[in-house]
Parts: sequence; structure tokens; C-alpha cells
Amino acid sequence: METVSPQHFLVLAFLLFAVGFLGVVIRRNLLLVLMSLELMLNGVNVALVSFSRTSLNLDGSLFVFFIMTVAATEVAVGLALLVALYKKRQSVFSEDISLLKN
Amino acid sequence: METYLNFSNANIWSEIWPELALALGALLILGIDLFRKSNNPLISTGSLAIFFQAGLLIFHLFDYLAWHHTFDRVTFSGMLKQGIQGDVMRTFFLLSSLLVSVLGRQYLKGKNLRSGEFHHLTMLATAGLMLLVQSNHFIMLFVALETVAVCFYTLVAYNRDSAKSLEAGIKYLIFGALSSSLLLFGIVLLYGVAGNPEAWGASYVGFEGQDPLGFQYLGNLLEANPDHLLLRAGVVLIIAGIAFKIGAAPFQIWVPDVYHGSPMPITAFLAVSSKAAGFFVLLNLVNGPFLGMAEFLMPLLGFVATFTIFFGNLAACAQKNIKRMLGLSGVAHAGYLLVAVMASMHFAGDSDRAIWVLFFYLFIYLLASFAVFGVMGVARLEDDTEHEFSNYEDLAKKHPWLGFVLIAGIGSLAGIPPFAGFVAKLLLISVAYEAKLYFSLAAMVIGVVISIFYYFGWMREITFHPKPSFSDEENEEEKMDPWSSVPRMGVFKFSMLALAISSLVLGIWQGPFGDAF
Amino acid sequence: METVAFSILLLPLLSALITLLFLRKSGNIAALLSVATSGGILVFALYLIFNGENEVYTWQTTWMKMSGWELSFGFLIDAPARLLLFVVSFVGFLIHVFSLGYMADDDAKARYFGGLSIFMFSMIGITLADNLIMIFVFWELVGFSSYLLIAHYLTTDEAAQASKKAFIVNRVGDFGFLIGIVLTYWAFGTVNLLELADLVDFDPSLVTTFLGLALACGFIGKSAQFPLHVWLPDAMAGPTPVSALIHAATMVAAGIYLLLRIDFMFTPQSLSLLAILGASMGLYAGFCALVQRDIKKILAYSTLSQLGYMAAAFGLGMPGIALFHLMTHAFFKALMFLGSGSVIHACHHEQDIFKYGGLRKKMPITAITFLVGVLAISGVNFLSGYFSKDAILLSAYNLNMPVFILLYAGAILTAIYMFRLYFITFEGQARSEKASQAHENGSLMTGPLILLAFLSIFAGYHSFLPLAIVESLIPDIERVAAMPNHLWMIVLGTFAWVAGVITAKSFYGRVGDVDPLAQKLPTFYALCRSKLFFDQIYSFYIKQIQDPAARFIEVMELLFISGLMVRGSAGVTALFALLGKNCYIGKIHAYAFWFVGGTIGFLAYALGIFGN
Amino acid sequence: MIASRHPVPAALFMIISLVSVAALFVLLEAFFLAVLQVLVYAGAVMVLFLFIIMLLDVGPEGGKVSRIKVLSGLAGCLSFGILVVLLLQFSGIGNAEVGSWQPIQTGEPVNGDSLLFSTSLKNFGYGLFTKYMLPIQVAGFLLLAAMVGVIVLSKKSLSTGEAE
Amino acid sequence: MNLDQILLLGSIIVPAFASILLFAGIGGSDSFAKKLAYIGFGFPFIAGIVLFLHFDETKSGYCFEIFHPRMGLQELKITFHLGLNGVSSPLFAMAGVVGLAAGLTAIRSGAERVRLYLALLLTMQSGLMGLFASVDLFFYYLFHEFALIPTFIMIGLWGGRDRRSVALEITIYLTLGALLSLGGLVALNVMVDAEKFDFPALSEALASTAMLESTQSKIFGLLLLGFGILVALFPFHTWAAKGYEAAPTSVSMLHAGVLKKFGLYGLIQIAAPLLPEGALAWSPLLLWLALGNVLIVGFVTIAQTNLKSMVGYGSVMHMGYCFLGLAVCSSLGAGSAVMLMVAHGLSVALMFLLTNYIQKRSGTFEMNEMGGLATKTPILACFFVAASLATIGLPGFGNFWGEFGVFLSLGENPDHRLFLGLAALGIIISAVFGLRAVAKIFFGTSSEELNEYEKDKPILDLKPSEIIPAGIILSALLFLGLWPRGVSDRIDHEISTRYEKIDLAALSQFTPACCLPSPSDVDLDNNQSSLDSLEKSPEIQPISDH
Repeated sequence: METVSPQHFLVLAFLLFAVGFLGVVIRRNLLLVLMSLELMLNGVNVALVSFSRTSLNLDGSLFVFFIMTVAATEVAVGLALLVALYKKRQSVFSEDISLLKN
Repeated sequence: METYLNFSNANIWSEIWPELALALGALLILGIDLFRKSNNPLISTGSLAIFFQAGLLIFHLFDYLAWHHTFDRVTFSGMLKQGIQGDVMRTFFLLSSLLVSVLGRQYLKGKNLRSGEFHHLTMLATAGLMLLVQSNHFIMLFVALETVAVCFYTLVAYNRDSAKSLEAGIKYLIFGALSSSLLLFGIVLLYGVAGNPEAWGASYVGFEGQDPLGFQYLGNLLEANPDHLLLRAGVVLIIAGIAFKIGAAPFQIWVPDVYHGSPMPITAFLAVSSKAAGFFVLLNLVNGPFLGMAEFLMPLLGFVATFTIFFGNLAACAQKNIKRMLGLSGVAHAGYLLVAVMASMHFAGDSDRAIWVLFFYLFIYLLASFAVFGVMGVARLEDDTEHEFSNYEDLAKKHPWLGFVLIAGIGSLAGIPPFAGFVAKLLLISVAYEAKLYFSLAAMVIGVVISIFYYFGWMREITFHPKPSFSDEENEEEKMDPWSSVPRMGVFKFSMLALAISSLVLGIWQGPFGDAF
Repeated sequence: METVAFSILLLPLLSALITLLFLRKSGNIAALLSVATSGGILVFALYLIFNGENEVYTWQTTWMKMSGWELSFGFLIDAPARLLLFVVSFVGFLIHVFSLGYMADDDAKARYFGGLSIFMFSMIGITLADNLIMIFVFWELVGFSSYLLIAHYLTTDEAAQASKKAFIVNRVGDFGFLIGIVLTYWAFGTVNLLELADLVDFDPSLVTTFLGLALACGFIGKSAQFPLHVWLPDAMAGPTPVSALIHAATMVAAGIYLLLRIDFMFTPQSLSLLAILGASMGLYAGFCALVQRDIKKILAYSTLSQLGYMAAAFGLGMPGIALFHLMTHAFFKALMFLGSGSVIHACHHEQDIFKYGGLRKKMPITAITFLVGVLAISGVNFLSGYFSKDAILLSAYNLNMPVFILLYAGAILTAIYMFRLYFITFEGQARSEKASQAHENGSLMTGPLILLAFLSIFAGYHSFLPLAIVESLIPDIERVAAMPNHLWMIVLGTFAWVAGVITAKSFYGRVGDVDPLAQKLPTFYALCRSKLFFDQIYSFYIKQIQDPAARFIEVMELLFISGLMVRGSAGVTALFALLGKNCYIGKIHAYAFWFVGGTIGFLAYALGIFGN
Repeated sequence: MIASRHPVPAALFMIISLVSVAALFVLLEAFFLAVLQVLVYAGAVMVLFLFIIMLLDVGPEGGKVSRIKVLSGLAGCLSFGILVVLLLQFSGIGNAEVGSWQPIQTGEPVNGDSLLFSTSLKNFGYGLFTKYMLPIQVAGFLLLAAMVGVIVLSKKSLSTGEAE
Repeated sequence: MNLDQILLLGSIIVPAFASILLFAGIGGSDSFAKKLAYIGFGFPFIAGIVLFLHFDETKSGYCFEIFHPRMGLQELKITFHLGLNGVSSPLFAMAGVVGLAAGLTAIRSGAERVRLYLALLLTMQSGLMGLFASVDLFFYYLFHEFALIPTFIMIGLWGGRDRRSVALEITIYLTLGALLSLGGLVALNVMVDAEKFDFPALSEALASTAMLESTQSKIFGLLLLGFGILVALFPFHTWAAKGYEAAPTSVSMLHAGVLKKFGLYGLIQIAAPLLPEGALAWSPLLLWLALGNVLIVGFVTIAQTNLKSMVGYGSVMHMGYCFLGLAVCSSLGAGSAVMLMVAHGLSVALMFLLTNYIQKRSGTFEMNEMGGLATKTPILACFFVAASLATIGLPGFGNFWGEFGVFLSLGENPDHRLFLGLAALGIIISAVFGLRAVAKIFFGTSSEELNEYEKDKPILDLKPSEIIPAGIILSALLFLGLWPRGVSDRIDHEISTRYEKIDLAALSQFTPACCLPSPSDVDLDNNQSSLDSLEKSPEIQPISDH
């Protein structure tokens, strides 16, 4: 009987990553862009854990821990930036945030 | 659990005393900023930071010259790999952060922003950079990288009263996060294969009990099977992640915007330290774990270098805004440096010349960039991100010393003798020759020629007084002179002149720098 | 001995230098200095000629050395050199003296006499040179000095044009000469005349027609032979004594001298070609001279024809005869030029012969001496011209009939236009008030005339002349003397000049201020005036071919090199620069696409899609 | 989640996906990480997101998104994903060891430099605080930096005179 | 360190020091600056003359050597090494002479911001002296840049029409050339492992281990391209006339006269002797390009009506002869090319100087708007006629010997005879434009524009302060013309030793038509064998593929 095999996890993880990437590309609301970035990191996490499980090696799981930390900090700083920016520009949409151009 | 004891015994904290000292110094500054009452400028956080880092730099130099560890040693149970190159880079970062503090002090005075956090973050970032270039393990690398990145996100947006600075911050953050997730993805792929190679059809090299995230083991693995697809994918993704850091095409796109928006000292910091760190990490990787894939990576890097050189120079030609132009020229310089990295790959092992040339170039680049950005920081514009060529009319006549420093900087960036940039480029060309990278070499030469266009255009503004046309005179009326408040003799002026003179002297007489370590 | 040679050579240079440096303002002193110099030259030259006891004297030192090529600066004083040295120094001296009078009221005397000195320097250099390169050096220098002297009246545009023309046309000749020298050097390994002669004796096959003709280009340019003859008539824009010295007596004759120096380099073909060339030149120039109104131009064309005679003589293999004619011609042509000079001077620079007339009564000495010259050139028996010219005719008659026919026609023509000149100028009534108030010049100008007249009467009797001078003529003259039908030639020669005199008298005995020939035979007259359209052709070349070509090439250069190559690359760069700049629209998403593209590209590379 | 234009439902979808990721961790026997996942992400991060959304009360994106961009983005990312899947296919996925789960050995948790997989929190902690001591410290400083950064960015800009 | 060495070093140091003083603004007054400039230009002149006289003609190799190993990049084996040899000493003296003339002109020129002007010119001067004095190739290049960069600034600051754009264009163009030649030098440095980066070391290293013919031709091509751009070889010549037209007089004098010799000097002194086979491989193309210089640029020169651009194009045209001399690949050609370089430098500088004088008097460069100046300014006319005749190549001036030698060397190889014929056309072309200029400017009647101009500004003849510089150069030219051995002997010594290999290679290509003993064919056969042994012997491992 066909059980869930590691590569299913991997495919899922990679698709998560891809979906996050897609979100970054198509979402114009920067909040959602940040979320998509989180999603990408999650995909990486899933992949890491499944790898670490299949290769019976703990380092990957430890790595996940660090990745979570980083993700949290990034979100924190990013949101702070967004708030500050919103105060200036009254918008979080990427098309309104294009002062810096050629 | 004595098995874990070996690990904790491996943590010899004295090995990283400069980093620790910097971090503690950062905390100290934060604390002083909290509890300081008096407005005595001598114990202002800025001057404290400068004193502290200068002292640290001197100590570290003493340490380096006294011990001069020539052998590489792995510490922190595989996290770090310390050696002479790491020491050199430490010196480099210390020097650059010291200069950033000098510039920052000057800048913050004018902008009337908080200085404590600025220096705190600068020093933290520097500590992170110093760890980054010594890291020997992907977790260490990632964490250090992120530390630096987070510090930079804040610093880029530090001038939070201007929307541009904030926008630069958000852009840098989004693309930084994107690239770091690419990097992670690559790491994961490598890790996955390294975990159990046979499962992924890779030939297993019997290193029982090696850390699958450590450079050592990965190096052996990649050398064993250089054309394994997953490994290749991982490697290119990691390189993509680093290409973002060094601003190499096609991940260079963020560079001008972020340079444009961020405060002047931070632009310099980005241009010098973060790029240098990226390059050194790349150097570590391609000469360490990725060496097995050299002939697979060489064409990729060659393409990237050529594309970067051409894109940077060409796009810079059309720029009116000087900060953007400098950003793009920085991209071009990244391209030149990539050529050096390729050369180091070409004769990895048998000679360190290419690496030394890379260091030399980076060092000269540091001198030049800080000179340029320092002088630009002096200018008082209504919006300090909008530096036009016209703001620099006749600077050499109005303030000769500023003009001299600026011209020395530009000349060194452009590689015009007698400035040191020329020697750096000469060395670069020679190693590229030895490595037979003729194609990249041609690209480099053409790029340099193109770059003369914009550098010379700027110099022309500084030195040649154009014939006054009516439009100019009309502008004179409402345009305030950006060079109204030029600092008196002080740390700033001293360091600026020191930079310019050193880049002039190094162009003529290299002395001890003239021979590789 | 070499000290004497050096002093001859350097004396005029020294005086020229002094004139240039110190005497620019004080013309009279310069003039005296220069005359004194020429006197000194004459003395030294005579010394050199007469105590050389008739042997070939050589002396040389290294002038320049460059990797195997060694150029020597040396003297070769043999018989022809002595002869030419004599002619140059003697005529030169006389003309210097004459110039004192002629240029008395010129305001640029210093320049004039300085130029004369430079000319003497370079001419003597040619005379004494012992190798081709040295000859070439002085060859250029005489060209330069003639350029300087033609341009003497430099405010007049024609002087400017003429000087330029003279120099450039000469350059065209030197172009061939230069190539000839270079090829000679690489063919023989030396350019020393004596060594060359020895080598040719050793192996005559070394000589090629091309080589000879290339070297002859120098002669063609310098002595204004076809097709490079156009500069000489224009060169008359210079002062008359200059025309006498440079463009009649010595410099143009230097071409013949060059041929003489390298006569062993010529193959029979090239010789016959030269003969035909010279003979036809003699005829052609005669026709041109027949219809000129400018007294100096007439003389110039007669010079051309006489040079043609010499060339023909050389071509017939009689270099000695050519030299003989060179000598006599130098005397009587210098005489006539100086005579015309004194006429012009007397008539306040009026040069149109139809504005003259009846000058015999007003200036008898000039008239008589001029007449002597005319007689001599038209070969009246027992004058100097008679001997040299009839020698040429005789040898032509015996060796090469077509050449003889040409030359004989030329001889008749010579008599005609010379007497035309004489009659119109000196006989009849004055046809302009300038002519009517003309009067004889001072002794400074008449003295040389008389001396030269004397010489042009008696210089033909070579056996009376000192052997040291005429030594080089003897062998060829004896060959001619040994030739058959002398009497027949005497008859023919006499007939020639008599016929000439009669025709000229009948035509030009009584003239108004228009040329009777123009009324009687207008088409023939027009044809001769046109000089076979050479000037038109050359000016057409310059105006319609050379300058447009230059402009065209300039435009091409602007278009392709500085336009397409330089600006084009700059434009392409600018285009790409704009492209690169326009990548930055400032939107995060536009930037994100770069990342997508980059990642996909990298991964594709990893997958080996780009063929790796 | 990325399909929805309005941030609030997007955030909710996000929470769902995060929780399900946690579930995956549980399936992979990484219980501690699953807990962390729920706590950190669902508990902290997403709450923060929702706070901000409410604070700024951003509406949905306008409909003026250019289709071509979306499509190209879609195409790009899908091709990216396909590339990855291809990679897996090429590189011998589905062979025996990968296809099956080995049991977790208990016993010596450390093998040379590498830590062996274990479900026990103790090993996790030991690993973190011995081998990864330095990264942990750096991560601490990382958090500090983030904190300072957030403060800098959100503190009121200081009035003149206070500047040194 | 004896007097000569001190002079040699001083000729570089003194101007540099003076310029530094001026830059730093020591001693405020302009008069002081001028005094300083007198010293700064006078010392190299004296040094040049003295060293020219002290030079030991009999020995080939370097005299007055100064060597300092620790100054320079050890990594690239660069050392600080000065010295003069037979080829460089005449050029060194020439640089001194032209420099003095240019300096005097500049001091009198009365440009605004004269201190800066003099400072830059002094920098240029020191660079020029150093360029010919340095044995080490890197310093040779570095000094060239020292001399080159001030020209850009000075064109930009004191230039004539559209100076800014011209300055930019010239900068980019010449930087390209400089970089390419630098690339060639670096290639030389990398491919040959000598212990020093100067000619003797390199040649001895190459003597021990030969270089592949292909490598040689690659490096030589690179050098040729780079140097060719700097010397305005035919397709790359357009910058020259434009730049000289825009540049102030002293700069044109120094650049066209001296600095432009840099490239040819490098090719003749270094590239061809080190890479004989490369030179031979490139010589056919080079012949055609040089011919393009002579004929095409010559015709362009004829078409010019602006005096200054005519002089500029003329100088470019005559560089073609130098290239021809190089291209024939024989010691005769190279030596004559060096002679021509010396004379050409002098004559071109003189031409630019006189052009400036004429412009000062007539207020224009348009030759059609002049005329009849000779009566008003006889001395100027005298100088100009002399200068243009010197450029034309009249005997008695140095140019003649150079050109004649080049023609002679062209005649040696039967395959080059065609080029001999075509190149000799150049003497006619240059006569055409030179004399046309003389006639238009000085002879004939003065044009009405000139009369207009003369109304408010009377035309005076040269002042003594103007005669002196011109006189210095002209006397040097005459010395060259009247006593060529003064220069040719030392050139001959040096070149014939340097070009032994190349002469042999050339001889091995064709059999000489002449029967004169050339310096090398006495021991032709055994050298011949040694030459082929270089190619075919297996034990000698070529460097180029390490």
C-alpha cells in the first residue's frame, strides 16, 4: 500500500517555496509580499526537516530553528519599515513606493 | 553527556576576541547613550565609537603583526576557520567601520538624527561581517549573514524622516530576504544530498561522522561527484544568493535604488564592507567546498562577470544622479572583482596571488570609495539623495582640499595613474592573464574605457569651469550653494586627507603592500 | 686640396648665413659680401682647376652610417667637374656683378643675394659630389634656392604660384630620381660614382633600362624636359639675373651634368629614348618660342630647346658634345638673358617685346652683345654655337636620321625666333614711351655683357681653351671630327641660319604692336600659343582631379572613420546605456522579475540546458 | 493565500498553511519544531501581521494589476517549480532508501561531528548549546539588532537640541 | 651616484617638484611661479644636452644607469631602473629641447590661471623625460600616463573650440589605446618569466627560452593596436588633428612633438626586438596601414584650409614614415625611423609654435584669410619656410635623413618595392600642402579680412622672446641635418645589436638583392642554424603555455 514517501514531502516543500516566490512576484501589497517570503522560508523548513529525517541527521532540524529566528526578525523589521513608510506615503502598495527610479 | 563536551571544549572564545570586543562595545555604546546626561562632545557616542574602534584596530593590528598566524585552524567545532586571510579581512572591516563612524558622525550632526543606535548597529554589523568571512559552516554562515543583513536593513532606512530612505530599506529588505531564501534553498539541496548520498545517486565518500553542513565534508562530496544535478542546483542557488550581496548581474538590480536612498555613510558601508564580505564568502566557497565544481562554475562566473561589467558601466553612463551612478559603477567593480575570483579558482592551491590581488583591490576600493562618499556627505543639499553633476561645479576652485580628495577618489576608482586604483587594475589584469581569462579580460578593458566616460564627466565638472550660459546663471539665483558648511580641521578632514594621500602614495610606491602575503 | 674644395663649398654658405643672421637690414653690404664671395669662388675654382694637373682627384669622409649603409661625403674632381666648375664660378661671378647694377634699387637685396649664395653653394655641391645621394642632397638644395629666388617678388601672386610650381614639379622629378637611387643602392651595394662605374664595367648586365630611366627622371625634372617642362617658363617671374644664372646657364644644365656623371647606367634603349625626347623638345620649344611676346619667355623656351639639343647629343652617345654645347650655351644664353635684363631694366620692367623697338640706337652695347648672342645660338659659322651645335647635328645625321630631322627643323626655328626677337626689340621704332626713353645701363651691367659676348664668340675654339677645362670634350669631339660628310653639314647649317634670318626679316622687319604671325596664320599661331595645352592639362589635373580627390577622401574619412567608427561606437554605447537606465522603473515587482529570471537561468545552467 | 487580494483572508489562509506545516513536522517526528512553528509563526508572527493590517487597515489591491505581469510571474514560478521537480526526478528520486523511512536509532546521539536525528528535546538542546553555541550567541545579537532596529524605525524623530 | 646620474634623475625630479610646489600653492605670486617654471623647464634641457654629449657612443647598452629594486611592485618584478641607451638618448635630448621651447611659450603665453597651467605642463615635462629615461617597462608606461593626463585637463581648461567635448573624446580614445598597450605589456610581463621587468632581463630570458610564434604575434598585435592608437596609426588617427586643433600651443607642441613618440619608441625599442617573429608576422598589415597614413592622411591634409589642423594632419602623415621604417623589420628601417622620430618631433613642435605666432598676428587659423605676411613679418616668414621645408624633408634638416633611410630600407626587400614607390609619393604630397600653406600665408597680396584685422591691431614681426624658442628648435633641426652622425652613430650601435635577431629572421625570409656586407650576414649561416634550432629543438619548452 502506497504510503507518504519522503519525496512527496520534498515536492510539497518545493511547491511551497515556488508558491511563495510567486506571491512575492505578483502581490503588490507589501504585507502580502512579506507573508510570501515567510511562506518560502516555510518551504525550506519542510524540506530541511524531511531531509534531516531521511538522513537521520539532526543538524538540519537545528538549522530550522535558526531559520525561524531569522524569519521572525525579518518580519519584525519589515513590518516596522512598512509602518514607517505608511506614515509617509499612506500606502503599502508597491506601485506607490517607487520614488527611487532612474 | 561527555560526547557533547568535545563540542563545548572546542569553543575557544579567545579566538574571536575582536568580534566579542566589538559586540560588547556596541552594547556599551547603547548603554552610554541611554544613561548619558552631559552634552560633552568628547564622550558623545560618535567620538566614543571612533576612539573605541580605532583602539581596537590598533590592537588587532598588533595582534596580527605579532602572531601572524600563517596556518589555518578550524575552531568552534567546525563553525569557523581562522587564518591569515580572515585576519586581513578583519582588519579591513575594522578600518571600514571606523571610517563609517567618522563619516556617520559628520553626517548625523547635519541630519540631527540619533547617533547611539547608528554606531551600535554599525559595530554589530561589523562583528557579523567578521564572523561571516571566517565561517566554515553553512549554519554559521547563514546566521552571520542574516545578522549583517538585519543591521543593514535598519541602517539603510536610518534616516527615517525621508521616504526615500525608508523605501530603500524596504526594497533592500525584500530582496535581501528573497536572496537569502534562495541561498537557503541551495543549502538545503546540498544538505539533502550530503545527508545520504547513495540515496540521491551520488557516490558516497566515506567520511563517517562528518557534518553534512560543514564545508569540509561538502567539499569532498562535490569533488567526488561534480556533475550531480541536485548538487549543481544547490551550488548555483547559493551563488545566486551571494551574487545578490555583491551586486552581480542578474541580481544587481537593487543596487542603485538602495544606494540612492540610503544615508551617505551607509552607502559607503554597503559599497565597501558588504560587498567585500560577499566577495570573501564567494572566495571561500569557490576555493573551498565548491572547488570540485570549478570547471562547471567557471563559465557561469565568466558570464556573470562579463554581464555585470557591461551592465554596470553602460547603465552608469546614462545616470544623472551621482549616487546611482556610483552604485552602478560599484556593480562594474564587482564584475572586475569576479574576474579575480575566477582567477583564484584557476590556480587554487598553487598560488595565493589572485586572492592577494583581490584583497589589494578591495583595500584600494575602500580608500577610494570612502574618500568619494565622504566628500559627497559634506554637500548640503535640500535632498541629500539627489546629487547632480551640477552640484559639483568648480569644487576644486571653491574648496581645493575637498576637490583634491574627491579627484583622488574618483581617479582611483577609475584606475587612472598615479592613483592606486591603477595599480590595482594592473594587478587584476596580470592575474587574469595568468589565468588565461582572455574573454573576461577583454570585457574588463572595454568596461574600463566606458567607465572613463562618466568618471571623467564628473571630474570635468569638478575641475573645468564651464562657460557660464544663461540657464546656469538663472539657476544660480535660487540654488543654494551645497558647499556652504565645510568642516574645519578635525578628525573628518584629517581622515579624508589621509585617504586621498594614501591612495595617491600607494599608486606610486606600494612598499610592503607590493608583495603578496 | 680638399681644403680648397671645402672652402669653395662653404664660402657661399657662410656668406648666406652671415647675410641671414646679421645683414638682413643692410642690403648693400650683403650684396658686396656676396659678390666678393663669388669672386673668391672663382679664384679658388681656377686654383682647383689648374693645379689639379688633370688627374681625377677624390676625397671622402663618412657623413652618415646606419647598419651597413654608409653614406660618404666626398669630392670627385675630374674633367667634367672642372668644366662645370669653371662655367658655374665664372658665369656666376659675372652675374653677381651684373646683379649689383640690376638690383640696385631693390628693397630686398639681402634676401636676393643670400639666395644667390645658397645657390652657388648647392650648385658647386652638385659639381663636386662623388656619390648619387650627395648629388641628390644638393639637387634638392638648388631646387630650394631656385624656389627662393623665383619667389623674390613675393607680393605678386604669379611669383608665388611660379615658385610653388617649380618646386613641386621638380619634386615629381626627384621622386623618380630618389627611387632610382634607392634601387641603384640595393642593386650595386654602393652609390659612389667611381665604384658604380667599375661595377658596371665588371658586369654590364647589372644595368637595367628601368634603373637608367628612373635616374633620368631627375634630369627631366631639373632641366625641364618633356613632360615636366612647364615650370621653366613660369620661373621667369623671378629677377632676370636669376633666370640667367639658374634657369639658363647652370642649374638646368645640371641635369645634363647628372646624365654625364652616370652615363654608364644607360642601356641603348634608354639612350635612344632620351635622344628622341630631347630632339622633339628642341622642336616643340622652338614652336612655343616663336609666338611668345614676353622677352624672357622667349629666351626660356629657347633654353628648353637647347637643353633638348644637349639631351639629344647625350642620347646619341656623345656626352662630350653635350657638355660642349652646355658650355657654349651657358655663355651665350647667359649673355642674352643679361642683355634682356639690361633691356628690361632700361625699360622699367617692361617685358613685352612688341612694346620695344629701336633700342639699338639707345643702348648700343646691349644691342651688339645681344646680337652676338643671337648669332651664336642660331649657329652662325665660326661662332661658339656653330661648333657645338653642328657637332650635334653631324653626329645625329650620321647616327640617327629621325633625330637629325627634328634637330635640323629646330635649328631653323631657332634662327627664326631669335632674329624675330632681335628685330622686334632692337630695330624699328620705339613702340612705347618706356622704350622711347630707355638708355644704356652702367658699366656694372655692360661689363659682364661684353665679357660674355667675347666668350660666346670664341668659346667654340676648344683647342685654344686650357686643357684642364675642356679635357672631357676632346674624345667625343675627335669622334665627331672623324665622322663623314662634314661639308654637307656646313652647307646645311649655313642654310639653316640664313633661311632663319631671311624669314625673320621678311616677317618681322616692320611690325606694329601685334604679332604678324597672328594675322597671317592665325590657326598655327593659336596652336603654338597653346603650347599643346600642357598647362591646361596640369591645371586641370590639379583643379579637377587632385583637389576634388583630396576633398573626397577627407569626406570619406569624416564619414567612415571618425563618423562610423568612432561616433558609431559611441552611439551604440549610448543606446545600451539608455536601455540599462530604463531598467530602473523603481517598482519592486519589475525588479523581482530579474530575480526570477536569474534564478531560472542559473538553475537551467545547472540542469545543463546551455549544453554543458 | 497568495491568490486573495484582500490581506485579511490572505493572512488567515497563511495561518492555515503554517499550521499544516506544523502538522507536517509532526508527521516527520520533529515534535519540538512543530511546537515552535505553531508558537512562533501562528502565535507571534501572524498576530503581528494581523495587528499591522488592522493598524493600517489596508484595503484590497485595486483591480489594475496588469494580467501580463501576473501571467509571466506565474509562468516564471511554475517553470521554477517544474525545474525543481525535474531536478528531483533526474537525481534518482524514488529509489529504495529514499522511498522508505528508516527507523530512528536510539543510543549514541553524536557521530563524530554530526548529530544523529532524535526526537528527544534533550539532544536538541544539547546540540544547540554545545555545538551551535556560537550561532546561538550570534542569533541573540541578531534579535538585539532587530529590536534596536524596530525601535529606531518607530521611535519619534528626536527634536532639535537633543542632538549631540 | 655621479653627476650624470644626478642630472638624469634631476631631469625628472626637478620639474615634478616644481609642479608640486605650484600645485600646493607655495609662494603666491605668479612671477615666482614663472621663475620656478624657468628652472623646471631649463633643467631638463640642460640635462638632456649634457647627457647627449656625455653619452658613450662606442658601447651599446645603457649609460648612467640608476637602479632601485625596492621601489615598485615586487609581485610583478617591477623595479625602478633609469638609464639611457643609443635610441633613447637622442629622444631624451629632443624632449628636453622641445620642453624648453614649449615651456618658454607657456610662460609667455599669459593664459589665465597661469600657475595651474605651468604646474600641469611641468608634470607633463617630467613625465616625458622619465618616459625616455626609464628602462623598466612599467615605469615607462607610468611616466607616459603622467604626461598624458595633463593634456586632457589642459585641453579641457585652456582649449579652443568645443574643448570640453574634444577633451572627453580624446580622453576616452587615448585611454583605450593606453589600456590596450598596458595589456600588451602585462602580457609580456606574464608570459616571460624574467627576474626584472626591463628590456635586458626580458631579452635574456627570451634568449634562454624562446616564445611561441603565435604568442609573439598575439602580444605584438596587442601592443601594435594600443601603441598604434596612441601614435595615430591610420584608422585610429582621427583624434589627433581634432585634439591638436583644440589644444593650447604648448600642449600641442609637447604632445605631437614628444609624447606621440611614446608608442613608436615602445614598438621599436622593446616590442620588435623582443618579439621578432611577431613583428614579422604583422609587418605586411602594418605596411598597408602606414601607407594609409602617408597617402590617405596626406590627401586629407591637402584638403585642409585651417592651418592648425593642417599641421596636425601633417604630423600624423609623417608618422606614417616612422611606421614604415618599423614595418620593414630591419635595423636600417628602425634606425631611420628613430632618426625621423627625433627630427619629426622637433619640426612638428616648431610648426605648432609658428602656427601660434601666425594666429597671434592674423587672428585666425584660416589660411584663406591671410596672405602677404612675408613683407610684414620677414623673420616669421623665414622661420615658417624653414619649418615647412623641414617637414617636407629638405636636405639640411634632420627629417631628410630619416625619410631617406626609410625609403632606402623599403628598397631592400623586393616585396617592399611597391611600397617604396607608393610611399615616395608622399614627398610630393607633403610638398604640395607645405608650399601651398607658405604661398597662401606669406606670399601674394594680403586678403581683405587680414586688412580688416590689421586696422585695429598692427602686425609686428617676432619679438626676441618669441624668436628664442623657435631658434632653439630650428638650430637643433639644422644640427641633425648637417651632422647626422651626431645621432645616427649611437642609434646604429644600439639598433644593430637589438635587431640582430630580427635581421636574421628577415634575411631568412628572402635572399638579399644586394651584395653589401650587412652587419649580420657575416656569420649568417651559423646564426641561421641557431635560429631554426630555436624553433624545432624539443628540449626548450616554450613559456607561453604554462
